[in-house]
Amino acid sequence: MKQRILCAGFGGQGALLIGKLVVTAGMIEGKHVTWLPSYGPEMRGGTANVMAVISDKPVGSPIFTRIDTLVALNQPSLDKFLPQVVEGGMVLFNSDLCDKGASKNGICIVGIPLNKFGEQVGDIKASNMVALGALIELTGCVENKTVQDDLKHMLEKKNPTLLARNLEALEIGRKFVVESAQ
Amino acid sequence: MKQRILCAGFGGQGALLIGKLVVTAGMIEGKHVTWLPSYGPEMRGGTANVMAVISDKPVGSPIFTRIDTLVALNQPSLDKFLPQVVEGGMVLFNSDLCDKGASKNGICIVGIPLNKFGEQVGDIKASNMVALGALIELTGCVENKTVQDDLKHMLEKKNPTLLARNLEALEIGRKFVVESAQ
Amino acid sequence: MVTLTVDEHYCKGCGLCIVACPKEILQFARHLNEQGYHPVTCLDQEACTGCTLCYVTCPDGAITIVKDK
Amino acid sequence: MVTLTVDEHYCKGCGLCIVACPKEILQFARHLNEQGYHPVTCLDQEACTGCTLCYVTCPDGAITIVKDK
Amino acid sequence: MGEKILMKGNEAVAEAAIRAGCRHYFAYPITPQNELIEYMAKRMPQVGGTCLQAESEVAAINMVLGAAACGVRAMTSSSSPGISLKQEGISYIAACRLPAVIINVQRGGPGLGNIAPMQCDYFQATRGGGHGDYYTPVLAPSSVQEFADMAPEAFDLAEKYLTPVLIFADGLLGQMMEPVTFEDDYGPQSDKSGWSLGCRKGRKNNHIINSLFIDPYVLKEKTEELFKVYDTIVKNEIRYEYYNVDANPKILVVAFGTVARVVKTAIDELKDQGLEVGLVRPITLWPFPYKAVKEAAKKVEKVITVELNMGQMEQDVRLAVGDTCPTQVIGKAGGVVFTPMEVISMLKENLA
Amino acid sequence: MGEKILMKGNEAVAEAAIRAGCRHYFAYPITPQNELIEYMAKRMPQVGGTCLQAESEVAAINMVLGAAACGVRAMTSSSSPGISLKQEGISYIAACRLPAVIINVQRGGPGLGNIAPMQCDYFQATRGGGHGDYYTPVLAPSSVQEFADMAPEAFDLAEKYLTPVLIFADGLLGQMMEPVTFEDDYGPQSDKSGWSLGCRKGRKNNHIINSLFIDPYVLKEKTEELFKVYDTIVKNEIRYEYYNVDANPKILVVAFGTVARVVKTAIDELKDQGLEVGLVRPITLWPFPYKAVKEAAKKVEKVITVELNMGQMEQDVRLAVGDTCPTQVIGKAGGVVFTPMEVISMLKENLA
Amino acid sequence: MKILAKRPKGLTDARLTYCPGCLHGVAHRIIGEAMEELDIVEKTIGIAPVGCSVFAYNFFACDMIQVPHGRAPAVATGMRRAQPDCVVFTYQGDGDLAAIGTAETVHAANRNENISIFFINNAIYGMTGGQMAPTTLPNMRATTAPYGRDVADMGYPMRVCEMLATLETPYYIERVSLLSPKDILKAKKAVKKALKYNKEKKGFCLVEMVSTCPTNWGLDPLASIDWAKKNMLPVFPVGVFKDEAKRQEASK
Amino acid sequence: MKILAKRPKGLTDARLTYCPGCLHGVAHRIIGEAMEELDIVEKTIGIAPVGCSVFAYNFFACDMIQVPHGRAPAVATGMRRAQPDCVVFTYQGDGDLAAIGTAETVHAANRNENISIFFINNAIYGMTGGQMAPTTLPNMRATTAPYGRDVADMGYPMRVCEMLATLETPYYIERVSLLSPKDILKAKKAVKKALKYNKEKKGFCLVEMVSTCPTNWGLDPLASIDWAKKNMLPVFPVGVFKDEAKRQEASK
Ligand SMILES: Cc1ncc(C[n+]2csc(CCOP(=O)(O)OP(=O)(O)O)c2C)c(N)n1
Ligand SMILES: Cc1ncc(C[n+]2csc(CCOP(=O)(O)OP(=O)(O)O)c2C)c(N)n1
Ligand code: SF4
Ligand code: SF4
Ligand code: SF4
Ligand code: SF4
Ligand code: SF4
Ligand code: SF4
Ligand SMILES: [Mg+2]
Ligand SMILES: [Mg+2]
Repeated sequence: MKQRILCAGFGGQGALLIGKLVVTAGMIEGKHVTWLPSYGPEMRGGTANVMAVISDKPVGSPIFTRIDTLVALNQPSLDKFLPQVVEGGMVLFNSDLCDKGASKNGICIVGIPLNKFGEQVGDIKASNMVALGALIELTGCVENKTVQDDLKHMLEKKNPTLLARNLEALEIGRKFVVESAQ
Repeated sequence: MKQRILCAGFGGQGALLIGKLVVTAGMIEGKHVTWLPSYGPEMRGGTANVMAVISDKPVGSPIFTRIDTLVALNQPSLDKFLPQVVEGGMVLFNSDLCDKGASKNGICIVGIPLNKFGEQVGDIKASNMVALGALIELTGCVENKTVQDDLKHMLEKKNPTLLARNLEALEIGRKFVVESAQ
Repeated sequence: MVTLTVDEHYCKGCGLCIVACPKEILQFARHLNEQGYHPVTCLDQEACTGCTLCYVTCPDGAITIVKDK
Repeated sequence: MVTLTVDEHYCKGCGLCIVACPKEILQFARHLNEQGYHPVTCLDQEACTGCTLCYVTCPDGAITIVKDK
Repeated sequence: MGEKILMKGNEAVAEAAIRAGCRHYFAYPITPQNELIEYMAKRMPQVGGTCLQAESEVAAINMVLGAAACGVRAMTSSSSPGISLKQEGISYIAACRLPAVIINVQRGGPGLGNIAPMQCDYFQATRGGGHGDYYTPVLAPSSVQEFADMAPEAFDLAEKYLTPVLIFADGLLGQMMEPVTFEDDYGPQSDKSGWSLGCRKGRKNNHIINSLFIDPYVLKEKTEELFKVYDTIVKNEIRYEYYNVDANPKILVVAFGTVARVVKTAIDELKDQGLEVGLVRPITLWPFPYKAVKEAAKKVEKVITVELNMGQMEQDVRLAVGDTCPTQVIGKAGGVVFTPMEVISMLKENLA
Repeated sequence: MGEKILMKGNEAVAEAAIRAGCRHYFAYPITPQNELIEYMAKRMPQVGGTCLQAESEVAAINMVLGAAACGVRAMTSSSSPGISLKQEGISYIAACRLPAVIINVQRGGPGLGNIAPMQCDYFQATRGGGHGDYYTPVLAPSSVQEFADMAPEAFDLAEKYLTPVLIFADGLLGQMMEPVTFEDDYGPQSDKSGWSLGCRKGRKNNHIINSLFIDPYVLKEKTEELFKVYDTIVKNEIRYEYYNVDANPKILVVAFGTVARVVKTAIDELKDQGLEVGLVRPITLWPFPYKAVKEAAKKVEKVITVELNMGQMEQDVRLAVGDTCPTQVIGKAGGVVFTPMEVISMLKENLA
Repeated sequence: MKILAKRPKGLTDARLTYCPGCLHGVAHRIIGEAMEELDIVEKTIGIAPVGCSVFAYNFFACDMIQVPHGRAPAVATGMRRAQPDCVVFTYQGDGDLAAIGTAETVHAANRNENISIFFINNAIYGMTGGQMAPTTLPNMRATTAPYGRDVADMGYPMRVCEMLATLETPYYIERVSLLSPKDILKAKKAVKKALKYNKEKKGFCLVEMVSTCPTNWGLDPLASIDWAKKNMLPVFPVGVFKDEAKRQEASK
Repeated sequence: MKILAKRPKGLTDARLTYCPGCLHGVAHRIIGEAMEELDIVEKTIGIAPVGCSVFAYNFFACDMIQVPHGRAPAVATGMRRAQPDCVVFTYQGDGDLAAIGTAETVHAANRNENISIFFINNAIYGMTGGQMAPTTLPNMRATTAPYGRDVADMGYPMRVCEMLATLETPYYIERVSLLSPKDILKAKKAVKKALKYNKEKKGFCLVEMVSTCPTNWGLDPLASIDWAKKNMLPVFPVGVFKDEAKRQEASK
């Protein structure tokens, strides 16, 4: 098993964190993982993306040009990376910010209103957690519970409100995928 | 013909100038020449020496460890370089500053009271000119006249007094050698 | 009459001009420009005195002010 | 009585001490030391007041001044 | 051995250095090594150590010189242009026989270049970019764990041989997160009281550290001493990894660091396709594993050097291989990291 | 061609640079190159030029960068530690594609070393001691006349290829006096108005000089362009001298600069004794005359590199010779210049 | 029709790459205006540093060069001697000028090089992500001063104008602020004066501009300006530290 | 028997390598005396620069190191943080400190590093044979200013104490002279004060000593001192530029 996940969005949308939480869960589950951000000289917004790999075997290159699963938080990211998604791959995109949508043969594409859901749990910043929930459900690359436990471990004491919101967002994402699959 | 001349003394005694004037004359006479000072990090007196080569053929190494002619303006220089003088070589030393003198088989050694002669022409600084006159006479590596003309060329306008003194010193050195050879 | 234009190509929606305007006639537009910012627009061109304070504060050279004689 | 010694090993014959001495009792020696300098000597130990001015000016730490009680 | 933590290479090597007893770190910010200085800025005060942001890279390397001369484990880090500025200082540290660790998280060059991962400072690293006859051991990690492990290793080497040691990473290794574990204790530091400054306590003679030897014969002697040490390093400290070299490959690849990872993926995929390619991964770039490359080269038809530059290590590979078999270099400038696919297709061309 | 003048190498190269149209010289004092800056300080005001003593070598190389960007012939000089400090700047000049001349009057290293003549910055000079993928042409004189001639030559090369050019001398060449003659006029400078800054006069678009290429693909392209230029330099500009290579020697020596002179004397004396030794003297160290060495090596039993360091050029010689015949290096550290006698006896050992 | 205000000819058409509300843009604009008004765009060479303004070579309409971190004053020295009839300016951040470039700044000032230095003081390393600068305020946080700048260990904010003003030779040194329209108009005057002095070959001019870095300060543009007014100006008071023209006039 | 004056324990027995009458020797001796009197020879680390005093590692009896040209303050910074209980001093010439070492000097001062800098100002590069220093006087000749220092082109002599005194943090800055026995005694007091402050971990101290270079000035020792009195002291007036201890006392 090897999952090459690329998460991309505007700076501040939390694409990097999605990647980090998913590989952390992978690590906790004993898998081999790498996480590689694109890093720019500019501190000033722009786009940010991260390449995350979760694998049963040691990860050779942390860089890949063929994507198993793409999480696109905005239209430019979707446009840029969709061509790299492999056949049989999956795409999750923020339908609130991608008016044009996307289509490609042989690929499972899911649009999800991340901004709306984010606002729904009380903070648009939580929309990346929605995406994370969806990503996990969609790929099954790590257990939902691992991510939940990890979040609890990190936030239980420090910020229980945030924890609750994140767990809720996670669940919304998961449910959305489950339901849209039906 | 190849003459490897080493001139050495305390800083300020003018050893380097002896070498420079003799190779300049060599150059004027169409010979191949090199002039290489020992250079130290210290601006502070100490000893100074120069390796001068005058040759019919292009000069390979400007550095040599076998000396044809040594001009030693003080005892340490004499002590240091005498062993390097080749058989059939010549040594000219300042008998005013070399109490111990020198001796070595197969070598022509001439002691000459440079300080005294220098004072005699009115400036102890001119004693290197005395040595130069002696050196030329001793080795015949360049013509006396070439050196005289060169000095005239340099000093005639700028400093006729100095020129006169230098020419006088040169002549004293030459004569000394001629006479001591007799 | 004074005409004030904000070039959306340049505007980054920093809002500095809004605060600088003594007439309080500048406001963010609803839409996003191609950089992803809400550009500024002038709500009331007639009220604009042409004092240029908005231009002076704008870090992105987005503002042009012209006076018709 | 004050005894002043100039260590010839160190002295470079710069002459600064000679000028510094208010008693004018320091002078160059005739001979050269192993560095090739004329070292300084004291012409008149008895006249030395032990004021240490010579020591203070000496750049080469060549001077020692001792007082016998 | 502690638990696994997900960390950036820049942070992991900093943490490992601290656990190896480094309490004196001096550096100047530069991308893509900033997480290193920032991590140090946070952690050093917690362990009573010094993290000082110097006024420049030149100052930083000289602060390291000063601290190292006092017998403490001292370290600096930078990226390519900053490392260029440190060359005079590194030459002095080598000449003074002081142990110190220098990390280069390479970026694109020459000039300001860019901040993409590259290996284009190979020559500078392996052939003493500073003046004079000297070398520095160069350790080239290819994973975050290895990057971290090299901190204690570099300090040990530095102290064993009294030499600056370079850890030679790149932006990718610095920025990438991987799980990493640390030892709680990396073993003791060597006793430096025999030569270090300032801890005199009862010692009679004063210690002097110096690299000026005006007399050419003395400098000659000192340099020969230094090169005896280098001989020992060459004898004892060469490190490399063989990968699939036993599988009777037709082609041998030589690659290090980030690139070696990519090549490994390519080799695995080719193996699945029934094609065998071997890899020698130099872990020490100086001393270079000439013999290991030579031995492996004897059994193959061709040796290909793959590196993220226009061809630098390939000189060492050619020096190793000689006329044993043909060699080739696949280099790439600008920081466009090879993809496994790319390497696979290039290797296939050669296997055809 | 003017009359013969007896001059130090440091002075002769300065005079030649001025006659070649150099009017902008920036440097910082250091032995054994001080006569160069001092000569410039005297002469530049006489010809309406600038000789500026910079606050440091780092500043000096950046002043050169600025002047060169304005299209004038700009030069700096230093000695080993100072050249180390210039590495960042040289890398920038190479990346910005600016013509400039840098003189290294080498001394002993590493560290402060000493001021004796050495060749121990060979690696730094030939393999871009700064960061990134770049080279600089390196001219190595072996007499005062050649040292002087290389100033106009270096400027011409620099302008032809838009690259910094290094003149690689040593303390002996700098300090030695030999007769030297100068051309009155070294030919015209190239037209730089197409890219230089500040002489805009009517030009519409502004000129930009830059070495930052954030996009890896752009930096890749720029670097490949640079290396195309290097390919041309390698094709057109390799210079070397054969000495006694036609005499069917058993042994071939490779040596450059000061050392080559000594070797020539040794070869002459051996010839008198009926023993034949050949010499290849690389005049450009980069690009290195690999083919010339290889060709000459084919006819001999052994190739011996003689250099004033612990063995640096010998790598290039081995790269050239491959397994054609055995190679050996005779190096010497500290600045103890080989004597002809010494070389003769070493060669005799090998001839026995 | 009369143009009251318009992007100046001293700037190119390129969109600036600075963060929203970053005052680097204001500094650029007033320099661009001054060049236009003095009609020197065609005879000016600008030097971009390493820092957020590294891309300034794309923004100014004059000839431009990008140079090593901190070395702009040395590069400018080489330029103004190669092209004495040009106006040469450097544009430098506080890290570039007051840390790694200290020696080059001090000595260019001391040689009274006929150049203008525009020094943007935002008390932080913007480009590299918020590390401490020589001008970072006491107790202010930066990524390399995560517990706040400890003056005892890391020094007090460096006041470059005050320091350089002790030198005998520099011609004109002023600190201005970019924190209000009024301040900006004053800053513009200072910038123009500097370039004018350079055009007249008077010598070394330095204009320090108290600026902001909303991104690395973690504040929105407006808040960053308020913060700067409250915290930066007391440590970096605006004022003329040296103006030889004024002095010479007064002494007449 | 009472010893009134004797080569101090802070110096080794080695003969100094300076030229006859060079005041580097005086500076050495008073530092040696101060170390002896403060009983810190065993806990002091001295840093030799590149310059005529490069060999200082052979002359001081404390632990010594020789470091790259101009970088002594950075090396000292590393040392004092590695050995906080030691006294660390640098010994630097005007080229070393005020040219190539400008940035290191300014920033060590600004960080208030607990080190002493002894700065020997002889207005020339001694070691390398008489090139111009940042402190070379107007119109004074040097091998790189063969027509005399042209202030318009090469700048005015840099006054380091005056410049550093504008910084907030440094603890103690004084300029003294070595040009007469009286001056030397005062200089000795300053040196001792600096080392004492360091012993007490007060912070950055710098003592500039107006000195001579008979060899490169082309004057005999006595004449060089007279020349310095006449020409150097007016440009480099002696005095205390900063003394936090005094200030704190006064403000009590
Ligand atoms: C030699 C060198 N060292 C370090 C860097 C990394 N670097 C780039 S910009 C910068 C500091 C930028 O800060 P500042 O000068 O204040 O400009 P700002 O971005 O705040 O405008 C640094 C350290 C570099 N490019 N080169
Ligand atoms: C990097 C470097 N640049 C230059 C030199 C050459 N150098 C040695 S000493 C010196 C200047 C000495 O002058 P100063 O500091 O005034 O000391 P002084 O000899 O006058 O006491 C220079 C330029 C060097 N050794 N290293
Ligand atoms: S010109 Fe003045 S009144 Fe008009 S919008 Fe701008 S700030 Fe407001
Ligand atoms: S100041 Fe300029 S960039 Fe900012 S909102 Fe106003 S017009 Fe837009
Ligand atoms: S101690 Fe005083 S009186 Fe005695 S010799 Fe010295 S200076 Fe003269
Ligand atoms: S001052 Fe010292 S060195 Fe000079 S002459 Fe007197 S004793 Fe000798
Ligand atoms: S990081 Fe700071 S200084 Fe740089 S552009 Fe953004 S706000 Fe401006
Ligand atoms: S050269 Fe000058 S400073 Fe150096 S030792 Fe001699 S007199 Fe003193
Ligand atoms: Mg800044
Ligand atoms: Mg000096």
